[in-house]
Amino acid sequence: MIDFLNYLINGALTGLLYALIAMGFVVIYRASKVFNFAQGELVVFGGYMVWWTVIQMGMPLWIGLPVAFVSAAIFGLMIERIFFARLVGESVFSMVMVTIGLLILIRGVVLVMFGPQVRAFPMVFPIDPLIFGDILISRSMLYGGLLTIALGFGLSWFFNKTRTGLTMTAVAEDHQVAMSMGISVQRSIAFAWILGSVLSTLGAMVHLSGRSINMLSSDIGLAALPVALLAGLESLAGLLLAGVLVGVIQGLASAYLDPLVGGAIGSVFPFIIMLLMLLIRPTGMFGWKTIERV
Amino acid sequence: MSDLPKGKHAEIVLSASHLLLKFGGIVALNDVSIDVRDDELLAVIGPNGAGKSSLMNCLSGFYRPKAGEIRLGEHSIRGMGTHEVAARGLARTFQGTHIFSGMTVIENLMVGRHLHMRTNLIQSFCHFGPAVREEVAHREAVEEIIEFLEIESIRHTPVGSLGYGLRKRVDLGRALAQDPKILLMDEPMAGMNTEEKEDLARFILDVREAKHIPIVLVEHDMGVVMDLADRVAVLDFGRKIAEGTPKEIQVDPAVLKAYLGEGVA
Amino acid sequence: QVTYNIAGIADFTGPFADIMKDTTACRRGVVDWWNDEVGKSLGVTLKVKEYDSRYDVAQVASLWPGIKAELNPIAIFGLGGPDSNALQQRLPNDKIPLLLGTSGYGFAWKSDSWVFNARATYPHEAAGFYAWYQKKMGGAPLKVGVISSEVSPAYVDIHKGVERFAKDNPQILEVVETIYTEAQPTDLTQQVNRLLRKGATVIQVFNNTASVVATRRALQSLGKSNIPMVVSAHNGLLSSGKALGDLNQMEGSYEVYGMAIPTEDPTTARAFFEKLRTQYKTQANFTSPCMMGLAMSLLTVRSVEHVVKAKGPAGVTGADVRAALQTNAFPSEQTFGVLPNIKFSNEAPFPTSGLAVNIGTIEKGKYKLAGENAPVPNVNKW
Amino acid sequence: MELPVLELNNVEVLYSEVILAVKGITARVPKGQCVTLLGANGAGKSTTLKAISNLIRTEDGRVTAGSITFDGTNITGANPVDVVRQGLVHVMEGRKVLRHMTVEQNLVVGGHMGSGREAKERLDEVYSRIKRLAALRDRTAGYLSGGEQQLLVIGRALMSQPKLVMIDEPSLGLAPLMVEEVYGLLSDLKASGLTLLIVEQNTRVALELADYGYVMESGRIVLEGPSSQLKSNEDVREFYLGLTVEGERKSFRDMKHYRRRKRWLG
Amino acid sequence: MDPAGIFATSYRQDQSLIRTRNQAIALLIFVVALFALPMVAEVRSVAVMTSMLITAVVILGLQINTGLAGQVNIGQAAFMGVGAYSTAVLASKLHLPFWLALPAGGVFAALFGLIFGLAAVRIKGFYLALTTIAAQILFHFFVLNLPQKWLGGSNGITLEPAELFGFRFETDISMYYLCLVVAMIMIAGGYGIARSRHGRIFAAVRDDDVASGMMGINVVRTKALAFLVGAFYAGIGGGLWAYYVRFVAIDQFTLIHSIWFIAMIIVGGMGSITGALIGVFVIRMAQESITSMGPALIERIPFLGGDLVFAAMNIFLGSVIAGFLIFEPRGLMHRWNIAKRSYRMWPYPY
Ligand SMILES: Nc1ncnc2c1ncn2[C@@H]1O[C@H](COP(=O)(O)OP(=O)(O)OP(=O)(O)O)[C@@H](O)[C@H]1O
Ligand SMILES: Nc1ncnc2c1ncn2[C@@H]1O[C@H](COP(=O)(O)OP(=O)(O)OP(=O)(O)O)[C@@H](O)[C@H]1O
Ligand SMILES: CC(C)C[C@H](N)C(=O)O
Ligand SMILES: [Mg+2]
Ligand SMILES: [Mg+2]
Repeated sequence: MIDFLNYLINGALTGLLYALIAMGFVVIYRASKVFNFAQGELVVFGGYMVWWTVIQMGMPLWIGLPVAFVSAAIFGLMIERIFFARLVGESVFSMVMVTIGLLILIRGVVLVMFGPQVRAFPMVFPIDPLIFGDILISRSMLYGGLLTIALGFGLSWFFNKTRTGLTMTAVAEDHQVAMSMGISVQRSIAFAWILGSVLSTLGAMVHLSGRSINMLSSDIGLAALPVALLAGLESLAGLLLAGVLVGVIQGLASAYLDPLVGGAIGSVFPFIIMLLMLLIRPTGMFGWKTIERV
Repeated sequence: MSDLPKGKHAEIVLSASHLLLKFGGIVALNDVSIDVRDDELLAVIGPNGAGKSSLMNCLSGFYRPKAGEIRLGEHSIRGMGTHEVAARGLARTFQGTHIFSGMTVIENLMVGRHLHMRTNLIQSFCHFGPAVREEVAHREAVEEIIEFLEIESIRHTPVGSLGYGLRKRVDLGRALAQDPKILLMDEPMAGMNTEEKEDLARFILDVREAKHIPIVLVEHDMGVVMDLADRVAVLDFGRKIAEGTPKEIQVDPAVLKAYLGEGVA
Repeated sequence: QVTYNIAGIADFTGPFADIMKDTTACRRGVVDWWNDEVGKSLGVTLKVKEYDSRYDVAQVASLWPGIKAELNPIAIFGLGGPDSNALQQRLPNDKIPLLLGTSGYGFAWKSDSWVFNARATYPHEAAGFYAWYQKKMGGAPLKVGVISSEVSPAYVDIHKGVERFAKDNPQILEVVETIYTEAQPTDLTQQVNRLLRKGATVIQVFNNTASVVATRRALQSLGKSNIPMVVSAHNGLLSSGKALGDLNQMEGSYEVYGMAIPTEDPTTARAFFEKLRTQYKTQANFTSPCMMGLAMSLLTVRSVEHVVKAKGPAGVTGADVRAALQTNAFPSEQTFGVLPNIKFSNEAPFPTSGLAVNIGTIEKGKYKLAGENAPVPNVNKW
Repeated sequence: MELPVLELNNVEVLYSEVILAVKGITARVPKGQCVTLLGANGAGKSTTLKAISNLIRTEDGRVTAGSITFDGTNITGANPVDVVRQGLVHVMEGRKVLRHMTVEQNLVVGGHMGSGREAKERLDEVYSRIKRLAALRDRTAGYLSGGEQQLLVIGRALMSQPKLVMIDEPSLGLAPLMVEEVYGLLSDLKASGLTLLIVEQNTRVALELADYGYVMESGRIVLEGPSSQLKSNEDVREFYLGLTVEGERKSFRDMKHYRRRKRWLG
Repeated sequence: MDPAGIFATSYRQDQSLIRTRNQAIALLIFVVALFALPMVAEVRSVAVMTSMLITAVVILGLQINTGLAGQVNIGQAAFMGVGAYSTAVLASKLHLPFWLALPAGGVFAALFGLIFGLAAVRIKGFYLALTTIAAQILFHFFVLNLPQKWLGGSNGITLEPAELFGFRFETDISMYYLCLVVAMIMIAGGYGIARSRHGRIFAAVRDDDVASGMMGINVVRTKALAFLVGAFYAGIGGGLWAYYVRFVAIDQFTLIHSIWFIAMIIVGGMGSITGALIGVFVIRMAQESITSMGPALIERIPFLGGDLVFAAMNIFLGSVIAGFLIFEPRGLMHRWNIAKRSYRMWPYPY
C-alpha cells in the first residue's frame, strides 16, 4: 500500500516534470503554430547555460540562474532572428521542418561549445528528500511540480485571457489572418522561442538538479511528447492533467509490470495511452477540435 | 428550351424525409423533407445559417442526420460514408472552394473519373498495358468536359493559382467527370459577376440538356434561382417553410419575410 | 621503411563522444611510440586515420568500403557495438581484423571471428567482480540491484548476461531486480529505494555515466551512500566522479574490467602512459577510456610485430595480423600491464581462458586499486 | 476630386516569379469616400488589395513595379503590420475569422494595438454598431453562419480604428437580406467618415454605395468613373448588372451562346 | 514540361514521362552511367552509391506517403527496420531465398505501416506526425522484449549473403548492382504510382480529404494504402540493407534515422519522385563529403582534434538543412521547375 502510494505520488511528480518540458512545445505551438522538434535540444542548451554559469563560472545560484535564463532567452531570440524572421509568410510547414534542421544544428553547437563530456549539474534544489512516514518525495521533483502547476495555470490565463496572449493565439490560428490584422507574426514567434527557451531551461533545472548533463539529456523531449499530445497541442492547463496521468501510469507500470515482463514496458506506456486517446479524441483531451465545414 | 416537358418529372431520384440534425444546442435541420425528381432542377434557398449546406451535407453523407431517411433511387443511403454515396451516383460541388489545389486542372478532373477506373495498385506500379490504356481512355472523357467548360487553356495549370471563378468551374467539371446520376451544387455562383453567372447558368442548362441529370442547387442569387429552377424549397432556421414553383415562392409571404425582404423582387 | 595503414573508427558526435578524446589520443600515442621505438628498427611504419562513425551502424557500413579502398588497412581500431555489427559479417571477406578496447557482447560470441575484443564480455567482468567481492564480504551470496536501460541493445545484452550468470551461480549472487532507465534518467530515488528494500547490497550500473550519477544521487538522498556501486570502463569512477562534482562522492564504489586500473600508483601501465605523454605528446587523461585505447592499439602493434618478425617488413596483410592475434599469446609485460595475459582462441572474439579482472575503488577520496588479477569464474553463454 | 488617401501608381504584381497578375494599374481612393473595384474572376482585384496590404508576400508574390502611397507615405512592399498600424486594414476574401476563438476574442485580438481601455471602448462601440455580434459574443467563430462571420470580420477590422478599410467581396455567399445588412453597415461606416475600398462582384449593391468605381479585366483597369456614370455604361449594364439594353433584367435562360464571347480586351 | 514549341499530339504522349528524344537519350546515358559506375569510380563512391540506392528506396516510400499523400511520417526508419528484421528472420531462420525474403520483408513492413495508416483516418496533421514516432518506440520495444528466439532481441540477427541463381552477392560491386536493379524497379514503380489513379487519389486526400470522400474516394482506404505503400518501400529498403550489412540490430533504425529521412524529402522537395531522389543524393553527399573531409582536416590542423572537427560538421549539416528551408522552402525540385519554366519563356522575363 505504502509502495503504491509512493509510486503514485512520484509518478505524478514525474508526470509534472514531463508537463513542464511539454510546456515548451505547447508555448511555441500556441504562439506560432510551429511544432518544435528541437525541444529536447533547447532543454540541453538551457541546462548547459546553468552548468556554465554556476559550475564553470562559479557564480552563486542566485546570480547564475538568472544569468542562465537571460542567456537562454537570448538564444531563443537568436533562433527566431536567424531562422524564422525570413520565413514569415512562408508556410507553417517549412517552419516546422526548420526545427528539424535546428535539432541537428543545436546538437553540433552544444558539442562544440560544451563538449561531449558528462558534466556535473548544479544542485539547484537540496538533495535530501522530504519524508512523510514511509513516503519519500524528492525535493527537486516536488518544487518543480509546484512550479509547473503555477506555470500551467499562469500561462493558460495569459494565452486565453490577456490581450497579448490572445494576439499570439491568433498567430497560431493562421499566420496570414494574423498579419492582416496587423499582428506581428515575427514578434509572436520571437516571443514563443524566448518563452520556450526559458521554460526549457527551467525544465532542465528541475530535471537535472544535482545530477548530470550531456547531449543525451535531450531525450526528455521525447518522453514529454506523449504528454503534449495527450493534452492537445493548444492546451496549457491541460498539460497538468495529462502529465499526471502519464506519469502515474508510467510509474505504476514500471513498478509492477517491468519486473513481470523483464523489460522496460513502462516506457512504452505513455505512447500507448497517447495513441488510444488520440484515436478517441484526435486532437487530444483539450486541444482545439478541427472545425470542418463544407 | 425554357419549358421542360413536365411529364418527365415522374420518378423520384433522391428523397429525404424528416431529417433532423443537431449541433450541440443548434438545430441545423428540423424535420426537413425534399424530393428530387427525374430531370428536374430543385433550388434550395434560405437565409445564411438556415441549414442549406447542412442539408446538402446530409444528402451526400458528410453529416449523419439524427433522424430521418434518405433514399437515392431505390436504396437507402442514410448512414453511408461520403464515398459510398458518391459511388452510387451522387456528385456535388462545394460552397467556397474545396478543390485539390496542389494538382493541375486535368488531374482534378481525372480524380473525378476515379470511380470509373479499375486499375489496381500493382498495375499502377508497373504502368503499362491496361493501366496506360485506361488512363488514356479516361483522359479522353475528361478532355470532353474541359472542352465543354471552355477551360482548355488552363489544362495544365495547378488550380491553386487559379482565380475563384475558374476554380468553381473546375469544381463543376470534377463533379461532371463523375458521370453522376444526380448533382448537388452548393452556391456555385457565389463570387461571380453577372457575366460569369450567365456562363455558368448556360453550363447548367447545357448539362441538363445533354445529360438529363437532376440537379439540386443552393443559391442566393434570386435571379438565377427564379430563372433556372423548376421548383424551389425554402429553408429558415432549419425548417422548410415553403416549397413550390418559382412563381409561387416569389409571392409567398413567409419567404418574403424570412429571405427576400420586402421590396426585393 | 614500409608504411601500413590502420583505420581508426571513432564516435565524436554520437552517444560515446564523451569518452572518445582519451580513447583516440591514447591509441594514437601507442602507434607513435611503436613507430619510433619498435617499427623503425623493423622497417615498418604504421599510420592511423580517424573517421567519425557517430556510433551508427549505417554510417560505419557506408564508410567502410571507402576506407578499405582508400587505406587498404591491415587492422581497424573500433570502439564497440556498431563497428562489430556493421563489419562482423564482411571482414572474413575483406580479411582485415577489427580490434576493440571494449568488452565483448553475447551477440558477438561466435567462433572464427575477425573481430577481437581486448577484454571478455561485460558479464564476465561483472562476474569477476562479484566473485571477488563475495569473498571479501564473507562468502554469503550477494544481493545485487541492476540499473540498466533499453535505449541500447548493448545494455540489454549486459544485464541479460549478468542475470544469466546469477541464475547459474546462486551461491555467488542474486539479482534482486533490474531497473530500466532512460539515457538521462529522471529522479531515481524511488527505484533505488525499491532495490534497497529488496535487500540489495551492491548496485551495478554498466550503462552510462548519467545513470551512475543519478543512482549515486538517489543513494545519497536516501542517506545510503555506504551502498557500493559497481561500474564499468566506459562509465568508470573517474569520469563519473567528475560528473558528480568530485571523486569523494564515489567513495566506496568499484569499477571493474580486464585492463589495468588507471590509478596514480606507479604501475607499469602508468609509466608507459607517462612516457607517451611526455615523449610522444599524447594529450589525454589517464582514464579507463584511455586504457581502452591503449589496450586495442597495443594488441595491434604487438601482432604486427609478430608478423614482421616472422615474414619481414614487406607484404604484411590483415590476414597475417589476424593469424598473429590468434596464434600468439600476449603476456602482460608486452602490453605494459595494460592488459593481463591474453590468449585468443578460435571460439570467441575475446579471450576466454585464464581471465582476470582488476578492480578500482575510491578510498578516502583517492582513486585506488582494490583488487588485482581477480579470477573470472566460468560464465555461460546467455 | 478630393485628396486621395490611397494612391496606386502603375502597380504591377508578380506571383511565383512567373505569373503577372496585375499589369500596371493606377487608381486613387479619396478620403471619406467609397471606391469600388469591379471585374471578372481572375481579373486581379484581390491581388490588387493584397498588394496594397502587402499580404501578397505570404503567397509568394511581390510588387515588381509602381508605387503605392497611403496617407502620404510610400507603403510599397511595406511590412503588413506597419500598414495596419498606419490605419489601413484589409478584410480578406472568404470571411477569415479566427475559427477556434470566440466572437469576443476575435474582436479583442482585432483591437490589439491600442491601450486596454481604448480596446474596451472600441469593443462597446463595435457591439453597438453591430448589434448582432453582441448577442453572439461567446460563440465560437468557426461555427457562425456566413453572414455572422462577415459581420464579425468587418467588426474586427474596425477594432483597430482604421482610416481606410479594404473589403474583399463582402457579399460573397450572403443571402439578400444579409447583403442588405452588411451594406447597411458599410454605408453607416461611410457616413461616419470611414474611407472604403470595396472589391465586389455584386455590382448593383456596390455601385449603389460607392462614389467611384474601377473595372478591372486581366490585370488592367479598363473602365473607371463615378458610379452614376458606370451604372449607365452600356457594357457595365450588360455584363455586370445583367440588364438588357432596355434596362430590364435578362433571364438566365435566354442567354445566347455567342454573346458570352464578348470581352473588352483579348 | 516541354520546351517551347513542342506539343503533345496524343494523350498518351501528353502523359508520358519521357517526351522528347533528347530526354530519352539523357535517361539512357544516365542509366548506362549508373551501370558503368563501378568500372570507373573508386570503391568508396560505389559504396556510397549503394547506400544511396538503398536509402532512395526508403525515401521513395516516404515521399509517396508524406509528400504525395500528405501523411507526415516520422517512423519510416521503424518501417524499414520491420522490413529488415522480417527479411533477416525469413532468410536466416526459415531459409527463404533472397527473391522471396526481400518482397516478404516489404509485405511485413507494409502490414506494420497499415496500423498507422488506420490511425491516420482519425488522427491528422501534427498529431499524426507525432503519433508515428510511436512506431519507432513500439518497434524498439517489441524487438528487444519479444522472445530472443523470434527476433534476436538484443543480439540482432545475422544472415547469409543474398543468392540468386547460384550467384552470391558478397562483394561491394555485386551488391551495388543488386541494389541498383532493385532500386530501379522501385523507382519506376514510384513514377508509375505517382501518375496513375492511385497517385492522384493520394494527392487528392492530401489536398482535401473531405472533398475527396465526396468524389467517391474511400479516404480510409486511401490513407491506409499510402502508409502501406510507403512502408512497403521502407521494407524493401530494409531488406536490401539487411543483405548489405548482413546483420540487423535495433540501433540501425532509430528516430534520428527517421528524422534524416524527413530531411531528405524536404531538401529534395515534397511530393515529387525526382525530388526524393535528389534529396537522397544531396543529403548523403553532404554527409559523406563531411565524413571524408573530416580526417583530412584533422591531418592538416591536428590541434583541432577529431572531437571538435566532427562536432562542427554537425553544425554545418544542420545549417544546410535549415538554409534550404529558409531560402528554398519548397525544395530543390521547385528551384528546378522554376529554372525550367524560365527556360521555356526565355527570352521573356515572365
Ligand atoms: N459542423 C458544424 N458544427 C456546428 N455547427 C454547425 C456545423 N455546420 C453547420 N453548423 C450550424 O448549423 C447551422 C446551419 O448551417 P449551414 O451551413 O447549413 O447554413 P447555410 O444555410 O448553408 O448557410 P450559408 O448560406 O451561410 O451557407 C448554422 O447555424 C451553423 O452554424
Ligand atoms: N497565389 C497565387 N499564385 C499564383 N497566381 C495567383 C495566385 N493568386 C492569384 N493568382 C492569379 O492571379 C490572377 C488574379 O487573381 P485574383 O485572385 O486577384 O483575382 P480576382 O480578381 O480577385 O478574382 P475573384 O473574383 O475570382 O476573386 C488570377 O489569374 C490568378 O490565377
Ligand atoms: C556498453 C556499451 C554500450 C559501450 C561500449 N563502449 C561499447 O560500445 O561497446
Ligand atoms: Mg451554406
Ligand atoms: Mg478575389
